[in-house]
Amino acid sequence: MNQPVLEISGLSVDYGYHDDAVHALRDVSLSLGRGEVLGLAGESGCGKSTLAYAATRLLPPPGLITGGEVLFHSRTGETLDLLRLPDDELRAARWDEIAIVFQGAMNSLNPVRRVGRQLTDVMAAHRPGVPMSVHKGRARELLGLVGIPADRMPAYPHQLSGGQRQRVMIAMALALDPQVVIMDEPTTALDVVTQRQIVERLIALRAELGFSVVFITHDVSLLIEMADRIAVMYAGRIVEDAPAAEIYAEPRHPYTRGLLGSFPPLRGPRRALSGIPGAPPDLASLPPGCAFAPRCPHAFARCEGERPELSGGRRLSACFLPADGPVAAVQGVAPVE
Amino acid sequence: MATTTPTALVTPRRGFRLVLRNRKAAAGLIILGVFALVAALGELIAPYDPDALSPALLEGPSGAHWLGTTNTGQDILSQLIAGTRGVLLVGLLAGAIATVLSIVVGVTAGFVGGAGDEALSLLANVFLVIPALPLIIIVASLLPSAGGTTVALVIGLTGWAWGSRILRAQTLSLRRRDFVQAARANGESLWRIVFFEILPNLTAIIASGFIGTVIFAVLSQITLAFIGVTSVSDWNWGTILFWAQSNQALAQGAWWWFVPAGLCIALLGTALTLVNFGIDEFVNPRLRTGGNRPVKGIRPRVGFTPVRRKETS
Amino acid sequence: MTFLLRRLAFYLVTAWAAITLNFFIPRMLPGNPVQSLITRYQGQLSTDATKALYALFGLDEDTSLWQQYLDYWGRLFSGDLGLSFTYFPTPVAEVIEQSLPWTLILVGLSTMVSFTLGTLAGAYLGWRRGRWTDALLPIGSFFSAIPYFWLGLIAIAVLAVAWPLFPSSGGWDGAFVPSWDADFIWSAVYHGALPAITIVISSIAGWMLGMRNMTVTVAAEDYVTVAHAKGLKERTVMFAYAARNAVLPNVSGFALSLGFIVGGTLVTEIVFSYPGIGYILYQGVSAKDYPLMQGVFLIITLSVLAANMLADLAYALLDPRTRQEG
Amino acid sequence: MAETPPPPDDRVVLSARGLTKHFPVRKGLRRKAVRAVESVDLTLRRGSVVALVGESGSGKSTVARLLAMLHPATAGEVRLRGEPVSARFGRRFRAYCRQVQMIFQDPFASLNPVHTVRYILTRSLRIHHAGLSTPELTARLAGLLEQVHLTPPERYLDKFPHELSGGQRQRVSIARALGAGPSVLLADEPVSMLDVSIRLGVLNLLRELTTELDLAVLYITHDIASARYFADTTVVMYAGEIVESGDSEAVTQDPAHPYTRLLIASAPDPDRPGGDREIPARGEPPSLITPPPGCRFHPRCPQAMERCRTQAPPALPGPGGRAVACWLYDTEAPE
Amino acid sequence: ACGDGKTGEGAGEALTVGMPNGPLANNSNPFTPTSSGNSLGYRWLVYEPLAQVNLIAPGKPPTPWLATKWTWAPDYKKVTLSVREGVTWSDGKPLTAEDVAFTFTLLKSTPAFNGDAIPYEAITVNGGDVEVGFTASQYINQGKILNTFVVPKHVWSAIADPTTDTNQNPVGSGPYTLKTWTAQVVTMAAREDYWGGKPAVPEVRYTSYNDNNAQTTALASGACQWSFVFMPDYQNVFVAKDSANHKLWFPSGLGIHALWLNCEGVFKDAALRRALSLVIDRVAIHKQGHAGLYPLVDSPTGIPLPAGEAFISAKYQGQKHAVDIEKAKSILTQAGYKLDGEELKDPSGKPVAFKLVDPAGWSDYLADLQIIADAAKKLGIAATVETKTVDAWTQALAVGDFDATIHWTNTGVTPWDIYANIMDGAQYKPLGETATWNLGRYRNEDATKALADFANATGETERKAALDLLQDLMVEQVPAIPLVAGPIGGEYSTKQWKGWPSQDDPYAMPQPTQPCASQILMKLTKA
Ligand SMILES: Nc1ncnc2c1ncn2[C@@H]1O[C@H](COP(=O)(O)OP(=O)(O)OP(=O)(O)O)[C@@H](O)[C@H]1O
Ligand SMILES: Nc1ncnc2c1ncn2[C@@H]1O[C@H](COP(=O)(O)OP(=O)(O)OP(=O)(O)O)[C@@H](O)[C@H]1O
Ligand SMILES: [Mg+2]
Ligand SMILES: [Mg+2]
Repeated sequence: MNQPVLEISGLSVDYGYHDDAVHALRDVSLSLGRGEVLGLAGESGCGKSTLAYAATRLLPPPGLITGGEVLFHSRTGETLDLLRLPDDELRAARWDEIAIVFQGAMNSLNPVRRVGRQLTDVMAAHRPGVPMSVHKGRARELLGLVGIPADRMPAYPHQLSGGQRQRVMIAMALALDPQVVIMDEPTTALDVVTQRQIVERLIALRAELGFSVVFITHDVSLLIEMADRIAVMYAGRIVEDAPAAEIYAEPRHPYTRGLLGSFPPLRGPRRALSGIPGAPPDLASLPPGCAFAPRCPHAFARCEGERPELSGGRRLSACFLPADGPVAAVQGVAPVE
Repeated sequence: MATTTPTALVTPRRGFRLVLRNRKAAAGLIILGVFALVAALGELIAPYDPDALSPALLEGPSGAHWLGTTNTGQDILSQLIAGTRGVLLVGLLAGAIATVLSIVVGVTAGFVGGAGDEALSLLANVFLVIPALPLIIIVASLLPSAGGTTVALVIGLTGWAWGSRILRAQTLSLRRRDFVQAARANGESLWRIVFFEILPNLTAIIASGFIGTVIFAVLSQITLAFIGVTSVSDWNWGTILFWAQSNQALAQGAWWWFVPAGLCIALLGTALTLVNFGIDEFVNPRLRTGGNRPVKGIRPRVGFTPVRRKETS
Repeated sequence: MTFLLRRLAFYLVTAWAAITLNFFIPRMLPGNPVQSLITRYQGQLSTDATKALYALFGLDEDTSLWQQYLDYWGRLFSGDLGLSFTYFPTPVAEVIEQSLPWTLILVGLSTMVSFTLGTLAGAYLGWRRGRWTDALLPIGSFFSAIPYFWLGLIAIAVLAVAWPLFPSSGGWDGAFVPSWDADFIWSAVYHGALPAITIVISSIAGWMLGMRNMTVTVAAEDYVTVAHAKGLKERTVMFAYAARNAVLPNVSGFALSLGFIVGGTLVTEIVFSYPGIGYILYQGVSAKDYPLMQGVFLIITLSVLAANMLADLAYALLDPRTRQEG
Repeated sequence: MAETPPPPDDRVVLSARGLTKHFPVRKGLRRKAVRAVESVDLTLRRGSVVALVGESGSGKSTVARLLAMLHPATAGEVRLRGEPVSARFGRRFRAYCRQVQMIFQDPFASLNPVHTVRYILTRSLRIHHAGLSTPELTARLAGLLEQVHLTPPERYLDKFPHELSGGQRQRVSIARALGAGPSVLLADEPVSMLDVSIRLGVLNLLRELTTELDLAVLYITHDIASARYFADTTVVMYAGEIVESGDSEAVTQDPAHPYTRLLIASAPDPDRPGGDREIPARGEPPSLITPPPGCRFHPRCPQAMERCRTQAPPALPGPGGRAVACWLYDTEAPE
Repeated sequence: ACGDGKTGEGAGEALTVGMPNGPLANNSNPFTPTSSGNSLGYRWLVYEPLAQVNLIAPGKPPTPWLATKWTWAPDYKKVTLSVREGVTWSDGKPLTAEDVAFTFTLLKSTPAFNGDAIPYEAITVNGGDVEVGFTASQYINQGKILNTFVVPKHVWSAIADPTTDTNQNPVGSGPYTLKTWTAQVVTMAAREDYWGGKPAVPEVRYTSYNDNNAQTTALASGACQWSFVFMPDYQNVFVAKDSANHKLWFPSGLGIHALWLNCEGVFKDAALRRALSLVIDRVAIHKQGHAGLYPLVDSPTGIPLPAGEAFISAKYQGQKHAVDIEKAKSILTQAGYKLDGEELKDPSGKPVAFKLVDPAGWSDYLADLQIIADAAKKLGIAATVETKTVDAWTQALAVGDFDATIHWTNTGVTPWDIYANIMDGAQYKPLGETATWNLGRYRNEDATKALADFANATGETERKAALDLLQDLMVEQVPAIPLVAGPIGGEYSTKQWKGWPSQDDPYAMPQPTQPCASQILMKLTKA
């Protein structure tokens, strides 16, 4: 985990090409260690998907990358600057090195192509010269890996259930033995039973194959359970980045706290839920200071005028509050009754 | 916050502004405006009485007759100007009739479902199956005199089937939308659901269908006038072409008699199509070519996001 | 299966309704074939002939409309379309048989060419959205808004008369008798070239614009982005993912337009003196030739229905989602 | 959240007995049916919240729509204060709507994008309270919005749904339902699409309304933890049938039915003891067209017995006064 | 098109005849007006008339053809025909009097074929002669009877129902036989054994174009060499393309196009009719409305010249119609009309206005109407042009629901057809009832009597007196306003073949669909 595979630094993204553009990502830096599961959390619309797409230049129009770098360090020691690669090299690197499972598997599979074809065509594109029969064998193997009988190869996407489709996508992501797998909310819209099946399969495969995972969701409880490290985003920035257990035990950023205080625990004593007051910010016109300040219970004058930087060594957070000041004080996982 | 606004479900008010902001649609609207103005002013700006004969027989464009004259010495520019009103009125009237019919049939079919749907779909299908132009010719000859209104009526009465099919499909999907169910659960009556919940959501499709029908009506009207089925006593561009053709203007080398009317039709059609682009792009935000100004150095592409580094971010 | 049976029943009812309309609409027309014939000759045929013509056409007996309708169905089931008035006493079937192939070949081929080219161009334009190629859209819409006859006549004036590259009329060179020999076929192709080109020019833009919009819509679908993310070749993404899905809505439009071929060619045939069924129908209409109108309408109705069924089938073939399992 | 004593029976507002819904579908040659809901009994009482949980496609929304009379039921009956209801159109349906209102699952889909908040709420008031004068109406509108904490009302009245956040929309939906002055609220996954933070606000609001207005609420959700927090009773559905029902705390903390256990074990939970990661069951949800014979859960059940394959278990009394549809709780038959 | 310089068999030699009649069906039944044989006119190359009647010179005796001689009974109730000898059918069998008698019998017994409604009586064969009797005087129909074509008995007697036979292998006595029939081109091959000798033109191709434009284009390019088609500015469009060879001649017979006035409606008053007639410029109508192709009718009697030269009464000999607005105005003033500012008011003070109506799409008539409306305005009459569908127009005319309209008259070998069509009281029907002729509802006992007298008279003087009276009525009462004559014309090219009928050699009608087609083809020689 000491040597990163993916290093994102200063990444900024706009939607729109003009002055009225939405600045969806601002100066985001993040690194992903080898073999690590990095959870990316944050409320809806804070830019999680944007980050995933921008890292591989897959943002649809009117997306525009306005700055930053995405460096990929391969196992062989080369370093690729993904944002500067020419088209064909980027094409070659995609999926081979970094695979993505997109939000909503329903739409990720071409509805008019057989699942098997969609699995083999990516192999054929990256491994030309290898006979088709080999690809087919591999595709069967992959489906087995995610628990789908190999005889579903000739099925069309609509003939599979949502969970099955999601697993096909995961199988596809692993087809070329990539080093990084980015998963954008792979389990929303699935019920908890299926969700758990998929997540557990993924963790097992990670252990087996040794790839790194970026796992995006706004379901914090799921992340805490499965991720090694969690980065929390708010309004296009990362506000906290720390190991999962530590974030849960001791959140530093008031937003993270609010997040953790918003979901009821399934087990254990009932506790009061704090929630986060106010509404999410408008990305097109953010306040000059800390974006969370208007909703923050601890905001003070400085927060309004100045923007806190992400800092703090191993446990990064972007807040002017002292690391164990008021936050610790309001930390009220206090049992009710 | 809403990253996925369902298509076609944007408020009309905002929609109109969006359509206007679209450059293609704006160009179309400007051309339409010019035609509308000419149609409204008509005789006022026509240099001559379009019917008046003169001794200048079949003369090419000149200072006196900007677009030349016919073989009986009538001024072609005046005919063109006088004909604009007929073309626009028939197009709009036919479009309106067909649109109303397609709404009535399509929305009802989509909304009631079951046997009523089958029957109405059948009706629409029969109208689709019977070829439009011959049907129009037949119906036009059913009536004693095929003047502008008649033609509009006939085109309107025969040209609604396509639109109704599309509206039916849309209504079917809208009917299942939660907000319709919600209105029902809230206790709204059926007719209110149809008129206040479903119809407003079809505005863009209806508008686009209306414009499509207007184009169809204009072309049909002109074709009918050209083959001499309809009355040639009211001036429209088709009548000009009819006279040009029956006097073999092209064979006589009198291009000025034949070409301008055709270009006007094409221009009007283009303008309408451009407006339709605007509506399409509004209904389907994916068709929008981001923003209204082109941006140098940025080529929006699916699959390869452009990178434009600003030194400061 | 029930699905297919229901579709079939639907088509049968549509066919019945259309054919019934086809029977009644012409009869609602004022005037009659004899009067039309006399009028057409404008004095060259003496009015004394009126009585003779009534006798000739067998219109001197009175049968109720209902009886005629029953007779019509009776004859239809025995494959008899009756005798045409315009071409009396040629059977309607013969008139149709003689003109239909020309229409089918000319308009059928040009529709297919226009569909194929338009679809390909549309896919390309949609794919290359946001570049200079977008300027082709207004140009395309201009061409699609030109009245067809106008384009045809200008084409004749320029390419057949002023600069005689093409023949101006007819389906083949009068020196030949239709047969399957190379000369005749070449002559037919040569005569068909100009009408075909004009049809393609005026209809290609419609397909192009539709396909372009669909491609743009589909290109923004997640599975296309996934295809990019998979690092597939651009061509593969464009054809196998974007165009393949974008073409689906065009397919039913195409099938429907195939059905309209039979009826929609009137203007082409007038302008190019082409021996097709559209003009026959036009003549039938102006001559109050009920049997001929009915016959042609029947053909059109059946072909549109057949095209619709084909579209249903093609759609099911192309789009696995509509296929039923089990 | 203080424990309330078990409410007496005169608090029952809406009850369903043997509610069944089969959706006809065509598959291949034969007509078949999706057996979406099979003989469901449900009781809603004033001032209390009943949570309905279960996996995707288990028929939860269908139950809600059946209760709202939006679908005709295949079998079974719905009683409002003991009176059977049947009207699906016209005045009598409207009268029913006044009593029973539904909040739809998706806040993005259930508000017509072309109408303003004012229109939506005005309609709800006008339908059910004929003859309101304009000042009265204005006052009522403001009251509704305040009730759902959309204050100041003027800021929201003339907004279109797309100008509101998800949580705000959800609250407009609730206001619309409240506008009718109902005694029963059917809330179908009112928070599934929302962020954790907004989610909390909506749920607190619902709870508040239940106590303040003495409403009966059916709360459908995937989020079992929230059921624990907000509902008095929790009902678990699997493949169209109720498999377990009882006090929320009991059902979530000590699930009795094997499916409920699977469900609770699968729910993400940061507090989960490290070793407890083993999931008791695997496999795919069953087809509702040809549901498995006997207990519908038996193919996935780790404790399935021979009897489960053939006989469907009735609701049996389980631990803590719960009803559990599982042969494991059959005390009569020795096994 | 026909022969774009490409050579089929004998193509260089072939004469291409075109007609703008649209698609055809394979039907060579000469009796049905709907057959391609009739529509294109090639039936006349197969079936020949008893005599060639020249409608453009009705005063001249017909040219004997299959009959070498004919004698009319003085009361015109019987004709004796001597059948030409040595004529063979194209299948080699001889043509006899039996065939002629069979043909007349066929016409008599088949009302569907008796298009001229001739009241046949006894038909007898007398050696080489055939005697045909009639129930009434056939003076006015003599041309039609002599124009009867003859069909072979041995073929036609075997046909079960001649009315529904398409006669796809016609057997006739004419100079050509049908070689091939295709929808676009009908090819006729010259007969070696034709009684008049082998024709010089070895092959004649009949082509049908879909409209006048296509036909004109073909004529102009030389692709087609003989036709009868309306073309605007023929000089420019056709003749100028090859002025040495491209010729056209549009003579007329005794049939006209006139402006019919509703004598029981707006035009009850003869003064108004006369005044209107006086302001209409016939030359403008001839030139602008009909592109100079429909012959000018400038005799005030409405009889086209020179065809009707022999019939014009002494009184109107040499008289020409001329526009005279002043005279028209004075006629109106005398009759009590008043010009109120720009508006003409009738004696009762009502403004005079009328509608001119003709079918939509009939561009020449409509152009005429424009000219007429323009002229009427000069009298202060508000005239408007309206169009109806053909059927609505036909219907309106039949019941008299119109003010004024352009319509044609029948063509005959005497002016009787013209006058009878316009003013025959025997054909009078009150407004609202369906009339075939006398569409203007003109009622005049003298006219009715004169028309009957002319048809039934046995002596020339009686006829002359009757016709003179009719001409007087026409000029003074103006029951309709004659505009142009019905042309029996043709465009042809002398590039390959010469010998066409022309102004200088008016031996036959130049229209290819007339019976004289065989007569013309026998005259053609290589240019
Ligand atoms: N095409 C676009 N034009 C303008 N703004 C956009 C566009 N796409 C996304 N955005 C904005 O960018 C921001 C980030 O969006 P993104 O999809 O990355 O959010 P997310 O964190 O993935 O949310 P979710 O949890 O809902 O998936 C949002 O505020 C969104 O409104
Ligand atoms: N109109 C319908 N026609 C056919 N089948 C239907 C229809 N509506 C629902 N179903 C089926 O009925 C079953 C139950 O659906 P329902 O929507 O009630 O599930 P749910 O429990 O609400 O699921 P979710 O949690 O995903 O909302 C599903 O299998 C669904 O496919
Ligand atoms: Mg996202
Ligand atoms: Mg649901």
